[in-house]
Amino acid sequence: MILSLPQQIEALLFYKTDAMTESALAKLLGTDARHIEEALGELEESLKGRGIILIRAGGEVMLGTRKEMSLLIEKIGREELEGELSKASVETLSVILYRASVTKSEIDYIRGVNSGFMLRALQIRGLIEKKPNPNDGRGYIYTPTIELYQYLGISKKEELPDYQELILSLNALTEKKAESPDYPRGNESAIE
Amino acid sequence: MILSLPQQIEALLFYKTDAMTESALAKLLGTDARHIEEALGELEESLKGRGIILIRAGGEVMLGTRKEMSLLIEKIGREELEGELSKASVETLSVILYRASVTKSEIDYIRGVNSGFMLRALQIRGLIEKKPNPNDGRGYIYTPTIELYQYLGISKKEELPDYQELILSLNALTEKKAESPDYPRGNESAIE
Amino acid sequence: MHESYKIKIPAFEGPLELLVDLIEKRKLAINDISLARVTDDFIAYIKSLGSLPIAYTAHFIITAATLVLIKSKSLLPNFLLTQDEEGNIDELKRRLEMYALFREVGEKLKNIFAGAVLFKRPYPKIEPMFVPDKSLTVSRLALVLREAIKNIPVVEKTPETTIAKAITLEEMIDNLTKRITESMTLSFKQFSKEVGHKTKEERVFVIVGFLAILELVKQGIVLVRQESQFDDIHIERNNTIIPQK
Repeated sequence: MILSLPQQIEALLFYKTDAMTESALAKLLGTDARHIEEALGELEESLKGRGIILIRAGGEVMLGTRKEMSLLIEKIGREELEGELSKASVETLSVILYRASVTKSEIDYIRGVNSGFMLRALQIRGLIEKKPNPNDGRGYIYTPTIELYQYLGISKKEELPDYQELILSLNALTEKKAESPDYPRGNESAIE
Repeated sequence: MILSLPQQIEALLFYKTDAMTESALAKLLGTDARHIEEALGELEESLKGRGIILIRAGGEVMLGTRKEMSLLIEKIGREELEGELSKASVETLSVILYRASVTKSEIDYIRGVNSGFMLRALQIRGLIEKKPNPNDGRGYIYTPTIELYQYLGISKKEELPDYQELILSLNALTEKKAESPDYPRGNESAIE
Repeated sequence: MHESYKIKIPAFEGPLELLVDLIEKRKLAINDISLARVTDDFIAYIKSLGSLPIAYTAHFIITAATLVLIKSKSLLPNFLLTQDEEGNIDELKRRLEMYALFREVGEKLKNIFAGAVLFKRPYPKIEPMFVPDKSLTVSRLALVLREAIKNIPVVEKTPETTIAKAITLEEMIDNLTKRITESMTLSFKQFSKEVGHKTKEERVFVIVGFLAILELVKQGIVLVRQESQFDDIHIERNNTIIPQK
């Protein structure tokens, strides 16, 4: 019997336990990005009403237990959860989460401070990742890790608090910026 | 939302990785053998056409991948074992060798990223071992394996190249970490 | 006034955080009126930072500059802003609105963080097999570690500064008082020209100078006079009061 693509993906993710990139899945299963995307949608659908869910964050996928199970699993688990986050950390995380992929200078600009040490601390905790910037050969972007999604109890970015609303407000602010083209970008570089 | 018994069982088995006895399941979920029996039947049914299956033997149950996946899974396993070590793994390994015995949080601090994934890869390949931390009842330390020492042709850490010099630099940098608890808040806004 | 806002240092990481905090405490919206109202408290905070590294205070001073423009406009109806300055004000408001959005949602994230975790499947037990890598040699390991050590940031490192010399509000006030005594009348344009107008860093000096003037006006040491809308602002010593400094 030949398994369907969603079945194969489920089995691979179960075996690997760690998050896998969609491109690694495509390569392993000898197919392309479009088919993987489709199959992930089907898998997500078929997991509804099950005890496990598909978590997706920035091109990576992983299986996890449903949020309703968290109390029971915490009880039997061996892992120590690091619970508390400082105000400055959540502020930095929210920029990275809602912007999805953002450079350090953008984060600094939005927060009005240099975020260098904060970004390092969040990387050490495994909540964010630094990746090469696809639009700038020498630069980097910061993205949320699947682990951060796990801690927030969300399986995709659309489940973030006030997601749609915040994106709309951000877009409105960026448009406002576009309307006044002669404002100097001066202060931005003051952070560097 | 309250999950059904089959959903809860699936999540628990997913998390436990080892086989669980039906009676342990009943106890954890606060129910009796008859309900567990029934729920296991339902779970088995709902897993038809999925990538994972319920394995039952002598009062014990566990989740596993479907046998049609075994070839592909063997292939992944071989790749994990035989592939070239990534730069990140070698870096992690070098910290463990020079320190000889080190906690995950110190490795993470030195590398500036979370090393969980690398530690796993190095363990599978028999290059390092995870042991209970003698100084911290709940924590762990990582040490090089005897086979690794033999392979590298050294008998103790002091024989590593530039041992004194590198250890001094490491000590200097990691002591400072102890002085600044989570992250250095004061310097956060420092301009780099 | 100055005493109205007492804060421990460094209570605020950056100027945006402080401003949003000041505005939200008064339950105001982000606009020119609210910004003009919190300017004094904002400057009082910077003054309380006196001994902190300039790297930390620089961001506050740059923001203070824009606030002073807003406040000046609200105090002096004839006060004319350049296009650059209008741009700076718009940008500050937009940044504050954006920052406030992230700050608000950050609170929500803080509340749900670690509340209901989605657990991954732990690694199943695997019997390790010793499989080294041909490239693994002691010299390579030493090299890689050396590289990693180089990348650890030194916490105590004195930050590079964008502003060559620390300049405090008090220093600027003293300097200005001296100059006013020397030459009864001094135009603000002349003053700014002397300080230098080329780089952004130097512009900060001008703005700190401007802040100082406002401060002197408040203390009654100098009078600020502007003949007409497009004229220079003239700074004169107020002879009716003996300077207290």
